[in-house]
Amino acid sequence: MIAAAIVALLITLALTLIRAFLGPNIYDQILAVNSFGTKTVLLIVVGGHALGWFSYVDIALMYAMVNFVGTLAVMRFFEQYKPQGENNDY
Amino acid sequence: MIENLELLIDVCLLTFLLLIVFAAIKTTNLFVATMLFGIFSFVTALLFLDLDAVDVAFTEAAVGAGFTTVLMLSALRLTGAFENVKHRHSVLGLFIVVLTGAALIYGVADFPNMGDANAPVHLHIAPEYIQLTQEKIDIPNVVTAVLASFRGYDTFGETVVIFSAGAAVLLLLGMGHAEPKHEPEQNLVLWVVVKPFIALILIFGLYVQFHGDFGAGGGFQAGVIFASGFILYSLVFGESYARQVVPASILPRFAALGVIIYGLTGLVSLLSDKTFLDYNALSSNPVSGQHLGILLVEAGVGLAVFSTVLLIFYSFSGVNHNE
Amino acid sequence: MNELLGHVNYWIVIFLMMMGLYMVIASSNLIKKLIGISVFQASVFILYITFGKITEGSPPIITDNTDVYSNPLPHVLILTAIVVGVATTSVGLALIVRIQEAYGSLDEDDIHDINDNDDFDIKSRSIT
Amino acid sequence: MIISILSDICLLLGGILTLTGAVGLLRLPDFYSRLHAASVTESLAAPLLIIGVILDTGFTLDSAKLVLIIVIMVIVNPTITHALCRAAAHGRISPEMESETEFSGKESK
Repeated sequence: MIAAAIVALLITLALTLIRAFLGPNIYDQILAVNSFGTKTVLLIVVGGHALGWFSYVDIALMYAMVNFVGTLAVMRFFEQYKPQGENNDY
Repeated sequence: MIENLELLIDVCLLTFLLLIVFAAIKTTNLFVATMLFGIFSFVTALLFLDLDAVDVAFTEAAVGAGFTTVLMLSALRLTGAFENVKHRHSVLGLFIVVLTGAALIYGVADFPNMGDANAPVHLHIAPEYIQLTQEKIDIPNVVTAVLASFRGYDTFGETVVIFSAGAAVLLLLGMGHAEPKHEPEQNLVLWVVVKPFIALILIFGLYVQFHGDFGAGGGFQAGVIFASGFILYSLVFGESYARQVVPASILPRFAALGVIIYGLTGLVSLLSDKTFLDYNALSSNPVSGQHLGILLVEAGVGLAVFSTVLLIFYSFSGVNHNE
Repeated sequence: MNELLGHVNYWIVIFLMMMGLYMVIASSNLIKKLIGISVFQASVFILYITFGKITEGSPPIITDNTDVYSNPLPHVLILTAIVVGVATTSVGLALIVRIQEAYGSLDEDDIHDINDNDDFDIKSRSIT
Repeated sequence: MIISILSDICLLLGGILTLTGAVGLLRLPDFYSRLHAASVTESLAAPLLIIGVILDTGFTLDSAKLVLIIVIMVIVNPTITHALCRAAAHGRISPEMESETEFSGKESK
């Protein structure tokens, strides 16, 4: 069953990646990238357990934190940047 | 079964990497390219984990996915996020790239299969390191032992490189200062969630720093994690508050202090008639001397990396007036 | 089949490397070039870590359960290389920010055009 | 025995939920509905999958850390969703009304 979960997560990652490529606007892409990050955390937990990766829990914990910081940074700097780029088509 | 699963994950992740880079080449929005580079680092770290490199995965996740993305985004804020539309597709460039790639693939044909235990790389020195770690240093993590003790010279050099990179960024951009009109908007939900989260990140940073002997972790990773706690504070509560918590002016001194701690540890052993960075001199018992030496050296590395990373972040996110 | 699976990592890594190289050569935007360099760098890291892998081996952290450990040496090299890589990237980004301030553009072609113009005075173009 | 069956059920449900979430993220028509699809399924699927793993590991230090991961994800996911939604609303992204689309199936900004 754990193999099925891994395969489901891999397919999920692929689908999320497609949304990250397609857009259509930047918020969709931020959403998809953040969602990709959380799915990677899940993949580390499930895959790490199934394949016996060493200290996978620490790394999953770290990923969850980094993903949060990264997404907040994207939103913060995007908001800051926007006033100068008024003539773009977001 | 397990082998197949490992291989499946490996191939899937490599395919994701190819797709991500392809999309990054196609896009003209540099914001999107940077975000894609962030998930590129994530997938790379996952791949390292799949290939048994726990410490490297840790570093890549903290440094590549966390810090590089934040850095590039803050640089984009200063430069503008759109590529020129006349983005050229160089035929000559494509030709050169295909040629180089073909040569490399031809060269790779002679490589031993992946995972072959009898490949030449595995026969020399690596088994000795593993054996010597058990005999002389007695900590479980061979990577930390090699990094801090056997190859302490290299790591010292790398710490100095990081310090000088921080100095170079400081010379180019200056320390900057916080601009009140750029402060983030007040978002109560974010404030409430982030406050305990920062504490969690800092505790986790300490755990990684001191757990490096036994599991994945060490000074490099811990420094970046610790800095990212303060970066998170600055992102959510505003630059000027972060600068009150950790003033920018003490960061260069901390970075220098970290390098000095490393160097002094080496000097102590030099003064007691051993070679530079031979930790056996630090204590009457060689093994506990090694433990002490690794602890000190990792602390120096952690301090240097933490202050350099935070310093670079301040330089990029602050407002600079050059005149 | 075994031969194919044993080399598939190397091939994909080389594809990645070449994509990074193409980004450096073909795009005229300096930040895009920097991302290309980073991609190239990351693919070199993957190549090294692939060398270090031993089938059935466990990570180089000594436990009682196993005797086969993956090669720790590439791990050490790449661990420090990642941190040094981000340090150099940040210096590159700082240079790019200064170039943007001086020339008002990040496009390589624009910068060459401006440089060819003899009347150009870098100091006067600096943005406050 | 029962625990292993429970763990399998959790893993299976979690896997199905992530898949549904991803399909929703890909197929739904506008940004807000996609946000909805992604965040709601994620907040349930993450605990399910991790609980499945915890049940299989038993109670060790690792499972305590896994519980911490659940707590982080359950708190962080809605926060990110909230912040993203707010940013999008400020960024003049408007939700797509039914009268405008009439099931044309076309994607709009």
